Amino acid sequence: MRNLTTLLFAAGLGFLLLVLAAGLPYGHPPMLVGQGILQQAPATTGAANIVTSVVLAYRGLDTLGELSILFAAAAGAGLVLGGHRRRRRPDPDGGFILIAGADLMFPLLLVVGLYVILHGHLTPGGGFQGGVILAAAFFLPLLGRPREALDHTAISWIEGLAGAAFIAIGLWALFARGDFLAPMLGKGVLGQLFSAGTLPLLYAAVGLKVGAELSGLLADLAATEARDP
Amino acid sequence: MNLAEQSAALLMGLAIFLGLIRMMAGPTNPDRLVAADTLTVITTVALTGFAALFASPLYLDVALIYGVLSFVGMVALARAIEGNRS
Amino acid sequence: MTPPPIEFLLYGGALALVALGLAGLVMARHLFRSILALGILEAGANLLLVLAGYRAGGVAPILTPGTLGQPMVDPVPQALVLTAIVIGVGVQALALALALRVHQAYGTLDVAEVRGRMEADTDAAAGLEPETSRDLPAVERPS
Amino acid sequence: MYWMVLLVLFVTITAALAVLLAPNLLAAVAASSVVSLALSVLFVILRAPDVALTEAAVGAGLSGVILALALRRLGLWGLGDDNRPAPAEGSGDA
Repeated sequence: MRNLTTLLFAAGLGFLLLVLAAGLPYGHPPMLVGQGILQQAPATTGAANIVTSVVLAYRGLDTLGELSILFAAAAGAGLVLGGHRRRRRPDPDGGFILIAGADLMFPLLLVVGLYVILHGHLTPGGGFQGGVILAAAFFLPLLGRPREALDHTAISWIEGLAGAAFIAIGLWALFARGDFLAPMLGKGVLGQLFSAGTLPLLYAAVGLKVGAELSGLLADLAATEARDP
Repeated sequence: MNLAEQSAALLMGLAIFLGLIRMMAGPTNPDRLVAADTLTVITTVALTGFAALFASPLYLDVALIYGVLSFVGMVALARAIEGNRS
Repeated sequence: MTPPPIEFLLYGGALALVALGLAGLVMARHLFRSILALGILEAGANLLLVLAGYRAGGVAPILTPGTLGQPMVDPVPQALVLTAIVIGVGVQALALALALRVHQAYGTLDVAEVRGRMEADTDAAAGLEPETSRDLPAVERPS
Repeated sequence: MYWMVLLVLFVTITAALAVLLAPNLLAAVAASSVVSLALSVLFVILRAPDVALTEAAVGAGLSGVILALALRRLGLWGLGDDNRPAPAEGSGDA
């Protein structure tokens, strides 16, 4: 009975939303803010990827808030899982193929992650995606050899320093220009690696922070005690 | 779209259907995992095809990241299915 | 019969994802499955936001030599969704950590069972008699 | 383009149904990674390569890894043969 009511409710909600969506314009968004940003973003920030300039320049404070939310989530998960880090019986090692494959993939994943971070202002990608790839890169060898553990002190240092670097760049812009996280250091030539001023530095800080947080989270999840069914 | 692109889309659609059938019906969990892995490979190829269709190299990055990371995800799922057997 | 226009398909798909995720979130009896349903709901919302910024015939909002001067899709919803996806995985990890702790404490993840044991625990902590069942007729309840 | 969008949406909805109705949780996790895969293709069709890249990295890599680790820690990793009864806890249907 309860299931039937829920299904009816969900179907009704879907129908209602569909009726609302039928009034939305498709293919011709009333993009006033977007149009303005598209016109002046390359001249203002010097980044070829306009999404990057929205994320880091027009909405940089928002990104700082997102970083703190992610930090709170990772810290909360680590706190919840914390007391059970010691395991009585660790998982067995993976087979030869998994260990050799993980060792082969590790440098490739590292290079791909750094490429995505450093080219965040030119091609799709950036700090968040590159951080995820870095976390996956550091987790893959751990999947083959579960007995080894990541160095939690180093991870916390990297995370703290990267967060401090993000805020320091923002404060520098605040004192030099009067706006928090305003673009600095000149714009350079559109489409080259060393362009867009401080945006690549900010994305590098974001990438290191996200990567450190997520790999610490993955290591915490992997190190909690396995439970037999 | 010319004939080559249309036939490529048709073949990929067929492959996706076959993988989907195996994923829904597969009698055991390893079957479902292998079907999901097949779907990720087909998707990587499809993303490359979209890059060719839109005539823009930007979409190749998506295919690269997808191909690399789906491997990691599937290896983790395979480790989870392995259980405590050593 | 003419096929429906493409915007109907896209909006309908996104809203179907939202409705499916909501239904699964409410109906799931297992906590793990409600976390998965939350992911589907989130995916539908993200698709809806990106759809709102699509412009017919536009190119991706990245300047390359081939696309200068062409109309582009709206970059603002895309930046928003980029943020939402990353936060979503953080929320998912936190929810899974909480579910792991619940499993360590109660040994099960069945929603009804966990709720019953939690109520019994709070009753015991407050020094109340354990309530046998609310579904019994009033005569058989211990008063 | 129309038929491609139809196909990808079909895959998305089918995989979402599979997440909610799959007989055991590991199949549900595999289906949820298929949902994010189809969603990534949809973002590419909607000309949002940044979002597609994020969805690919998060949905295919990180989310799958986190869910697989949690499944492992919960002890729900039964092989789930449909002929044998699955572990009682992993078979909670939606």
